[in-house]
Order: sequence, then C-alpha cells, then structure tokens
Amino acid sequence: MQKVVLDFTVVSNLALNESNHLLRMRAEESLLAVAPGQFVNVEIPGSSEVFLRRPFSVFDADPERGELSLLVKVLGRGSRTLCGVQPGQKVSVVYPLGRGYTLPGSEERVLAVGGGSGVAPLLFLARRAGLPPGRMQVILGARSAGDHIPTEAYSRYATLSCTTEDGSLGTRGMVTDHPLFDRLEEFSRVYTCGPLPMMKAVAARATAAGRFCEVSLENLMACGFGVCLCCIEPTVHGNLCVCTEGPVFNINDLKW
Amino acid sequence: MQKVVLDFTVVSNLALNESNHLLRMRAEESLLAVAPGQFVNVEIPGSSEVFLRRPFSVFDADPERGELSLLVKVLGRGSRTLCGVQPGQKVSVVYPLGRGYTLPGSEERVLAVGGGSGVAPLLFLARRAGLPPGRMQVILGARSAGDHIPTEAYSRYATLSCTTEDGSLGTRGMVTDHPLFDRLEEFSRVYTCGPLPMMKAVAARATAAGRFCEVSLENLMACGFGVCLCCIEPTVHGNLCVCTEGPVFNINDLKW
Amino acid sequence: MVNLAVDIKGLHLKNPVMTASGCSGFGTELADFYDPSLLGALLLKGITPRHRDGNPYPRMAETASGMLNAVGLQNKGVDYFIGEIYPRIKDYDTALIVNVNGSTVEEYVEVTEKIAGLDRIAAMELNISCPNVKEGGMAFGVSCPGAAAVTREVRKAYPKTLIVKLSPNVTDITEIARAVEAEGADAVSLVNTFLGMAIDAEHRRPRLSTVTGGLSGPAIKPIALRMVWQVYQAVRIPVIGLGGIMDATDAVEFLLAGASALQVGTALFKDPFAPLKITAGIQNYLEKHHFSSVRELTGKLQM
Amino acid sequence: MVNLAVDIKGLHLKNPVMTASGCSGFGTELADFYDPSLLGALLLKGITPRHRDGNPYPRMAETASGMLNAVGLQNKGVDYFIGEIYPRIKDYDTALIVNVNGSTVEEYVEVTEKIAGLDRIAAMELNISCPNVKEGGMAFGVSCPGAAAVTREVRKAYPKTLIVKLSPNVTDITEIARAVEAEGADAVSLVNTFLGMAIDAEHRRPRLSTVTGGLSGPAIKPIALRMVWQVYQAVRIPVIGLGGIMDATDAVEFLLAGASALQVGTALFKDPFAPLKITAGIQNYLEKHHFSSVRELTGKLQM
Ligand SMILES: Cc1cc2nc3c(=O)[nH]c(=O)nc-3n(C[C@H](O)[C@H](O)[C@H](O)COP(=O)(O)OP(=O)(O)OC[C@H]3O[C@@H](n4cnc5c(N)ncnc54)[C@H](O)[C@@H]3O)c2cc1C
Ligand SMILES: Cc1cc2nc3c(=O)[nH]c(=O)nc-3n(C[C@H](O)[C@H](O)[C@H](O)COP(=O)(O)OP(=O)(O)OC[C@H]3O[C@@H](n4cnc5c(N)ncnc54)[C@H](O)[C@@H]3O)c2cc1C
Ligand SMILES: Cc1cc2nc3c(=O)[nH]c(=O)nc-3n(C[C@H](O)[C@H](O)[C@H](O)COP(=O)(O)O)c2cc1C
Ligand SMILES: Cc1cc2nc3c(=O)[nH]c(=O)nc-3n(C[C@H](O)[C@H](O)[C@H](O)COP(=O)(O)O)c2cc1C
Ligand code: FES
Ligand code: FES
Repeated sequence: MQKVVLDFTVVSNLALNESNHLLRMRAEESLLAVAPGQFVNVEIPGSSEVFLRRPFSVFDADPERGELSLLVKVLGRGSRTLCGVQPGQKVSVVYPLGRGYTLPGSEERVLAVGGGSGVAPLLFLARRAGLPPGRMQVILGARSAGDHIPTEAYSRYATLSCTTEDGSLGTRGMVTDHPLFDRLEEFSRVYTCGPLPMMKAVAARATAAGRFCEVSLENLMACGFGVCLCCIEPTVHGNLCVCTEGPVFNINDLKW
Repeated sequence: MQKVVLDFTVVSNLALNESNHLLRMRAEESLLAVAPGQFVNVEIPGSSEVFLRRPFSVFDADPERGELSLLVKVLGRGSRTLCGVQPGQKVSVVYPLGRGYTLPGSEERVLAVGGGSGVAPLLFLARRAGLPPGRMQVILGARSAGDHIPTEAYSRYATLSCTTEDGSLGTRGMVTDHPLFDRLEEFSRVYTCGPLPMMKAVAARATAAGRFCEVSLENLMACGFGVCLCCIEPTVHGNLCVCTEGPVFNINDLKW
Repeated sequence: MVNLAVDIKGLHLKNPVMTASGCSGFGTELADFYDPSLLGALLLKGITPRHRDGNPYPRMAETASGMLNAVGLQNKGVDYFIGEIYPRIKDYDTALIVNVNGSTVEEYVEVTEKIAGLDRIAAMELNISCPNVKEGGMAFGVSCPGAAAVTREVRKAYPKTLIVKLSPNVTDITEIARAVEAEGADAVSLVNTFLGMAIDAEHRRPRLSTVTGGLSGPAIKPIALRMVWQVYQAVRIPVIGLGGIMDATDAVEFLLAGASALQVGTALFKDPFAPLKITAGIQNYLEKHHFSSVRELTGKLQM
Repeated sequence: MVNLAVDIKGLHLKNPVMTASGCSGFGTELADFYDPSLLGALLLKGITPRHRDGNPYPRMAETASGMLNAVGLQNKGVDYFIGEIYPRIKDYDTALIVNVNGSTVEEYVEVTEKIAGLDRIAAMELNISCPNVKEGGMAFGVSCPGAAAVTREVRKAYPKTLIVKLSPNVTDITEIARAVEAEGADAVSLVNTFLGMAIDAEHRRPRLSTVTGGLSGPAIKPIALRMVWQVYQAVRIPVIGLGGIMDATDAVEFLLAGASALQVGTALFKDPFAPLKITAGIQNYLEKHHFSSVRELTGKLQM
C-alpha cells in the first residue's frame, strides 16, 4: 500500500468539549484513499517535549478535496500541543496507515460501540458504510453528558444512542448496559473502538452472542508503518504489529 | 544584585530588516532596575530544538511600566524561533544579568561604536547617558544599507553615523574607517559592542590613542548568572565569568 | 558532480547513508514510500537462528529527544528469512546487509553459515550489542574476550564483508574495537543503543515490560559521536557511525569524526524519507565546501 | 502534612532536593534569586587543593535536550574556599556539602583534611567522575581498584558523611558502587556527566576547546535512572540520584528507582527556582498518592 508524508494546513480547530478537539486540515493535493479504521501519524508542531509522531484515527477524509479531519482528545503533552494548533499552521502527516474495519454488506445490520476518542473511526465507518440509519446502530459511552461530542450530523448515517456513567445523558451505566446489548442477535456485526476495558466488555458480549466483532487497538507506536516492532499485540498468529496488521482486529484473532 | 525569573507578554514583534527584529514585551509588574550593557536570558518559547535560554542585551527598558525591548538578530535556531513570537505569547526572562557600561560623566565626550546586534546596548546607553547629542557620537557599521536598522529615534540622544562595507550608506568601509577615528583624542571614552573582529579593531585604535574603552562580550553561556563557569574570558585577573563580571569589560582587563 | 560512493572492504555503497538495523524492517515497508534502491545500503532487521517472539508489550517509551525500545529481536528465524523474505527483497538495487544475532557463539555461526550462501547479501553486521535479550547480545559486546570470540568464529564462516556492531555500554569502546579488528572484522559500526529505563511515576511502574531497554535518537548523539571519534583513532578498519543522526548536519559531524559511512535508525520513525534527505544534504555540503568526494570528509575534523 | 525530611547516614536534609555540584556555584549566586536555606542541601562547586584555571573557552555546547561542558574544575583552591567563601555561606540554614577533587589520592586527602575541620560542612562528596580533567577525576571512577583506593584513604581522613559520586562511563556501575561501599562510603551519588562530543560541521571544528566534554540534562535521564535502579539493588547504602532531573515527575521517578535524595544540576541553568519547584511538586505527589513521608517512595517501583 502506497504511503506518503504530506504537509497539511490546519483549516479549523474546534473545541467540541473540555477535552476533545476537531481538527480539520487540507493538503495542496488530492489524497490517497483512506478507509474507516485507518490512521495517520502526526508530527506535533513545534513542541519541545514531544519526540515521536502521534497516531490518530481518521475521523473524516475527502480525498478529492485534500481534506482530512481528526478528533483529538487531550491526554498528554502531544495531544495538548496538537489541540492548540491555529488555522494556517502546517502539520506533517504520514498516511494512510494500518488496516481499517471490514465494511459490512449492504443488507447487514450493524452495531458500533465507541467511547472516548474511539468515536472517531466509528463515525467515519458509519458514514462510509452507506447503510440506512436504521441498519447501523451506534452507541457512544462517556462518563457524563459534558464528555459527549456533538454527533447530530451523523444521524443521517446511523441511529445514535448514548450512555453516561452518571446518567446525565442517555442510558445510565456502561455502554454494555445499553438495552441493545440484550438484542445482539439482531446484528450481524459488532464494531468497537475506545478504552481497552470497554472494548473487552463489548468483545466478551459479542463473543458470547457469537457475533462477528472487530476492535481497534491503540497500542503505543514508534513508527506507525511496520519497521520498529514496538506496537505488537499477541494474537493466535503470534505477535503482530498493530500498525500494519491492525489497528483493527477480529476478536477471534486476539488472545483476550 | 537581586535577580528574578519573570514572564513577559509579547506586545509587538517588528521586523526591522531582513534579519533583525525588535521585540517589545511587558510584565504584569514593575521591573527591577536595568542598566545599559546588562542583559536578560530568554527561554525560547515552544521550540523543539533549543534546550538552553538565550542571552540578549537590553535594548530598552521602562521599569515602571514593566516594559522591556530586545533587538534580536536571526543567527540560528533559537533566535529564529524567538523572532517568530506573536503578540500575546508569553516569554520567560531571567534578569537583570551582568554588569553594564560605566556611564560617562555629564561633561564627557563619548564615542560608541556598534555593529550587528551590538547596536542594542549602545543605543540604550545613548538614551540613558543623558548627554546632549553633540557629546555622544555613535557609529554603526553594517555590510550594506539594508542591514542597518532605523535609528532616527535616537538622534535625540546622540549624533549617529553609519558605515557600510559596500558604501551603500554613510562612509564606505569598516567602522574604523570612519573619519571620527582620526579624532579619537576628542573623546574621553569609547564604548563598543558587536562582532569580535570589529570590537578588537576598535579597541586597538582606542588603546593606541590612550582612550578609556569598554567592550561588551558575547561569550557562549549556559546559566547567565554565574554558576556554570562556561562563559569565561581570560583576563589579567584570571578567567572571569562574562555573565557576572561582564559582559562589559574595560579593555585593559582583557588579554586581547 | 560530487562522488558519494564509499567502499568498505569490498562492500560498495552508492552513497554513505544506510538504514540502521531494526529500524527499517526488511525494506518492504520503506518500499511503500519510495524505492529502497535509493539507499546507500539496507540494514535488515536482526535475525536469529530460530523464531523469536521478542519481549512482551509495552516495548517502547518516549524520552527527551529519544526513545527506549525493548523489542528483543522479534523475528521468524534465519530459515524463514531465506525462504520467504530474501526472494522478495533480493532485487533491490542496493547493498543488502544482514544483522546477525545469537545467544551463543555457535548460534552466531549457524546464522552466518546460512547467510553466507546468499548471493545478493553484500555484507553481514554482527550484532554483539543488543541490550534487549537475556542471553548473548550485549553480553558479548561488553568484554574484549567475548567480542573477540564471536568475531573469530564468525570470520571463519564468512568470506564477504564483516561488520561488527559495538555496544556503547562499556568503559572503553576502543578496546573492544581493537579486539574485533584483531580477529578480522572488516569494519565496525557504532553505536547500538544505551541501556536505559523509564518509569511511569503516576502508576509507579516501569514503562517497558522488560524494565530496561535501549536508548536511541538525538539524545545519544554526543556520546555516539565521541565514541566514533575515539574508535576512528584506535583502529585502521573503517568505522560506520550512527546514533541519533536526524539530518545532514548530524551526518557530516559523524563523517568528520571519522565515520566512512552512516546509519540512520530512529529518524526513520519520524520521517521514512530521512536517509534520502540526508544523502541530498551531504551532497549539498560537499558542493558548498568544494569537496569532490564524500570520502574526503572522513576524519577531517580540524583539531 | 507530609514529611519531606531525609537522613543519609548522619546527614540531615530538610527535603530531598539538593543542587548538583558545579551547577549552583557556592550558593551566593542563587541567593540573588531566593534564600538558599530553602534547599535540601547545597552542593558546592568542585574544589581542588590549589587554584585551577579550568579549560580554555569554549567550554559549552548545547545538544538535543542537553548540553556538554568542559569547565575542568575551575576553582581558587581549598584554602581560598576556607578563607574567603566559607565565611560568606556558613550561615545558610541548609546542609552544605563540599565536592572534593584531586589528581592523586594524596590530593584528595589533602583537601579532605582541610574540609574536615569546617564545622558547618555537613558532608563531603568525593568526585571520582569528572570527565573534564586530564589527571585524576574520572580515571579513578572507572575502575574498581581506583575508586576503592581513593575512598579508602579519604574515609580515614573524614569522620562525617562521605558521599562518593560515580561516573556513568563504565560497563558496570554496580561494581564500582560495591567497591566504594566496601571501603566505607556512606552513600553514593550518581550520575556525573557522560563523556560526549560536539562538532561544528560548518567550520569542521570541535565545539569544545577540549574536544570532548560532559553531557548532562534530560538527554541522559533514561540512562541515569537505569543506573540508580541497578545500584539501589546492588548496595545497602543510600543512593542519591541525579542526571537530567527537570521537574517533580523526574524526581519521583528517581525516588521510585531507589534514590533516597536527589540532585538538580543543568535544570538550574534554565530555571534557578527548579529545586524549589521540584520540592513542592514532590510534596503534591505525596499528598495526592497518600504517602506520609518521602522516604516511603524510595525504591517503591512496582515490578
Ligand atoms: C491507531 C491509533 C489510533 C488512535 N486514534 C486516536 C484518535 O482518533 N483520537 C485520539 O484522541 N487519540 C487516538 N489515539 C491515541 C493517541 O495516539 C494518544 O492519545 C496520543 O498519542 C497521546 O499522546 P500525548 O503526547 O498526548 O500523551 P503522552 O504524553 O505520550 O502520554 C500520556 C500518558 O498516556 C499514556 N499513553 C499515551 N498513548 C497511549 C496509548 N496509545 N496506549 C496506552 N497508553 C498511552 C502514556 O504512556 C502516558 O502515561 C490513537 C492511537 C492509536 C495507536
Ligand atoms: C551578553 C550577551 C548579549 C547578547 N545580546 C544580543 C542582542 O542584543 N541581540 C542579539 O541578536 N544577539 C545577542 N547576543 C547573541 C545571542 O545570544 C545569540 O545570537 C543567540 O544566542 C544565538 O542563538 P541561536 O539559537 O539563534 O543560535 P545557535 O543555533 O545556538 O547558534 C548558531 C551558531 O552560532 C554560534 N553562536 C551562537 N551564539 C554564539 C555566541 N554568543 N558566540 C559565538 N558563537 C555563537 C553557535 O555556536 C552556532 O554555530 C548576545 C549574547 C550575549 C552573550
Ligand atoms: C526499535 C529498534 C529496534 C532495533 N533493533 C535492532 C536490531 O535488531 N539489531 C541491531 O543491531 N540494532 C537494533 N537497533 C539499534 C539501531 O540499529 C541503532 O543502533 C540505534 O537505534 C542507534 O541509532 P539511532 O539513534 O539512529 O536510532 C534497534 C533500535 C530500535 C530503536
Ligand atoms: C557546567 C557543569 C559543571 C559541573 N561541575 C561539576 C563539579 O565541579 N563537580 C561534580 O561532581 N560534578 C560537576 N558537574 C556534574 C553535575 O553535578 C551533574 O552530575 C551532572 O550535570 C548531571 O546532572 P544534571 O543532568 O542534573 O545536570 C557539572 C555539570 C555541569 C553541567
Ligand atoms: S509502530 Fe513501529 S511497527 Fe508498529
Ligand atoms: S554563563 Fe554560567 S557562569 Fe556565565
């Protein structure tokens, strides 16, 4: 798969809530194809403390117009600096990286479950899957209403529901407390991305229900394109690189 | 001498010519006293490649209003980044550092000779010396007219003349080719700051004419306040720290 | 046109910039970005006699101007390399160099003998300096007898260019360099990573599964440069310099300190094009400073 | 209120954060910023028997996340210290520690005997690890017999707390630590600087007058941390950790790795207030994580 290092110009940087920013950027040229679940490796501009690039899932891409969007959650130094970029600033991006989600067939019913910044690839998936909203259900979990990001724009692509730990929005509890989890047999596929404990809980339920389930891992990475072997995940096929063999894995391949 | 580490806010950043910027900054509080020839040690904001602070002479200071100005010439990575700061950005400054020029008595006639960023402390000296312009002569040297910075504002404090190597402004040649150097006996003091070869040439002429002469050194510094002993200059009193015993030295003390 | 070619005891390089082992996979990953034939040489990922899983996750920690890794020589073994990988890379039009590892002298020799049979492998780099494996690895590289013993046996089994990769985790690296030179090494490459450690203060845990790992990147450059300079003065065989080379200026510094060729490791993670940019930058430097060949720069530090 | 006090074999520290020798002058320079009595201890600039000019300019080169220095123990000698400096600093209400240097064992003992007579000096740090002097210095610190010999003789001449400062430029730092422990050192401090080098590519000249110098700052932190952790497991005497500590998180990492106290060197150049900020940050950490004393953190790394 051809990959490139490309300079993007930040078009806008929108704070979605206390800790999540939507970064839109544009390149001078059209982009290579990018699929939901694939990621990019971003150089943190002008930061004194961040040495390596930082991987982020593609939240949206319009290859023809050269546009790329990322949903960045402030976690540490790199993401904090990145969330401070100003429109006009240049950002160097290595892409497209990794293998994305297996897209569902047009007749399938699909459940996507996300938490935290794991929302990004799932909403991109919803958009690209091209299913009628009724056949793509998305559950997004967060601690509290204020941690949720606005997702109205995606109601065209999926039926969205929320859970919050404090009950301030949607169903109270964890994502797996959502009533849809009692009807897993209605779905042919389950996709998930988010914090590890959440993904493990979702995967356990999907496995129990015998459902196809893909998860997206966020292992620590140095290179992002398969040369350093730092990002490995133990699988039934041995240690595999998350950056090239993943980040999306079928749970049957994982040793969870 | 009391010293502090203080955050300033950049008020303006003016490109004076291709390689020199005038940075004006303001602190929330009034400043400690700063004298001509003293310097500050500036943290380069948000730079990935610059580890230590960078020393710059005070170009102007209004302690009561909390204002400090620096004249920064782009030389390497640190100065380049500093010259890119935007109004509103914070800059951490350690000050006041070093010993400045010995101020002239009010009846003296003074010659100040500067080149490159060495202009900064001399114009501050002109301002603070409080002599009628006729008694303070300033010669500024540069390669070409375009390398000179605008100094009109200082004609209130001194009589200004220029030299350029290509003759495009003022006297053609080096600063020491200026006719005033044939009349050194008219001056009781000679001050100089700028590139080493220039200062050495000026000092040689002043010594030959038996004139009091102070030079300002720009030795490489790590700490700027006397603890690292990196900035030493061999003097008749042994190795002295330029950051605490200088940067201004009487040439009689140097081993030039 | 300046001459960028370098010869290292029979190993011909079209330019002095190689990748570093373990940082460029088997070349196929870089091929997604550009044609690996543009490289001075391709240093392949460390190979052992048999499959190794490597160390558990996490294997990586970022540090100030550098990173720690604890990969631990994950690879599928020399036979898999010969059967599956070699055929896919053998036509790259650049020097291919295998990085050879083992837990015992016998294991090193075992890999060597198999590699010696591969036409298109131009040279071998003997890794006696991996800090991330329990047995072998750095244990050989930190003592003169150890380093000498591996080199001696491998030398017997390998007729082509033999490079020995030195560990910086020693009191006097020149002793080790002389010891391997005496046993017939054609060149030395230095440095491998420094043994380091990172801690997650919040959780009071080591950041690496193995607690310690190998430090690479610009942080180590000043020490690596010093070692290259020392070894250059201590031996007659060519020195290949590496450790924190990020740009052409870094590269020129290593050449001036005495390196005949260079390797680029961690820089690849930030920018896969780094070796090509560095080669172009060296060429600019040579032109600007009126050198006709990169060979003239080696050891040209004015003292 | 958490307890920040630390005792190192008779040396009482009100908090675990000392300055590092050669980075805080004689305390008078820091006094321009704040009262040095706030420090856990003040490590004084290295002292030799007689006046030393140090090395020629340039003595400093910035590197990635660090710097090289080649000061070379410039100081006016022990008698000048006793006559002129000691009287000006003896009333700082913090532990004063003299950093002792020499070219021969006799010279170390000569300085020691004179320092032993000073009431207000709480402890001595034996510097057998300075990479910037031709004789003595690091030469003692990189071999067990050398390190043992100096420690043995100095120990005889010094009744108060004796800290030996170790060089990181060795294959196995635990051996040296054990050697000085066996000779009666009360504590070890580590690390001193790494021998490094910087080159001005444009002018093809070394950046330091001495060609090589000592590397300090965050660049070396991962290696220093690893060495503290290794030495902590190898000896019973307290370990004082340093090398690239810039903030409280770094400091906590060294404590977790096994340090009983810390030194802050290069960070002072960027921010003279660094030791005070670090002390405050350690206090916050202890409160947040429900520790009642900083002593509980030492070696508390969960494996
Ligand atoms: C394939 C992939 C896709 C990703 N997609 C997104 C996305 O769309 N949006 C988004 O906000 N984030 C995403 N991430 C996570 C993102 O890369 C990290 O949040 C970011 O690198 C953190 O950098 P930092 O400098 O802010 O934090 P650091 O300062 O580097 O780290 C802060 C703390 O978090 C820990 N940490 C950081 N990253 C990870 C990790 N990946 N796994 C475990 N611990 C970690 C560190 O060890 C440290 O303790 C993705 C990661 C991967 C691998
Ligand atoms: C007391 C003092 C007052 C100063 N006042 C001013 C001022 O008012 N305005 C101004 O523009 N500059 C002034 N300088 C110089 C200024 O500090 C340097 O230009 C600046 O530090 C360069 O940093 P950099 O990161 O841009 O360059 P770097 O990237 O650090 O250096 C670029 C190249 O220049 C060399 N270099 C850098 N600084 C020096 C130096 N001081 N001596 C010799 N070689 C050096 C480096 O070795 C390197 O080769 C002063 C310096 C001192 C010590
Ligand atoms: C992730 C990683 C894996 C490495 N694997 C190997 C290896 O298999 N064999 C080897 O000789 N060196 C290996 N090294 C060391 C590098 O080849 C190189 O010596 C070191 O990283 C210093 O160079 P650099 O600073 O340019 O990266 C590895 C380094 C890294 C960062
Ligand atoms: C400019 C400078 C001078 C130093 N002088 C001494 C010294 O006189 N004696 C000594 O034991 N260590 C000396 N050191 C080493 C420091 O005390 C410390 O061991 C080293 O810098 C690592 O710590 P850091 O990274 O916090 O600076 C010096 C370091 C620097 C940077
Ligand atoms: S991050 Fe380097 S191999 Fe995956
Ligand atoms: S710069 Fe540190 S003593 Fe002068």
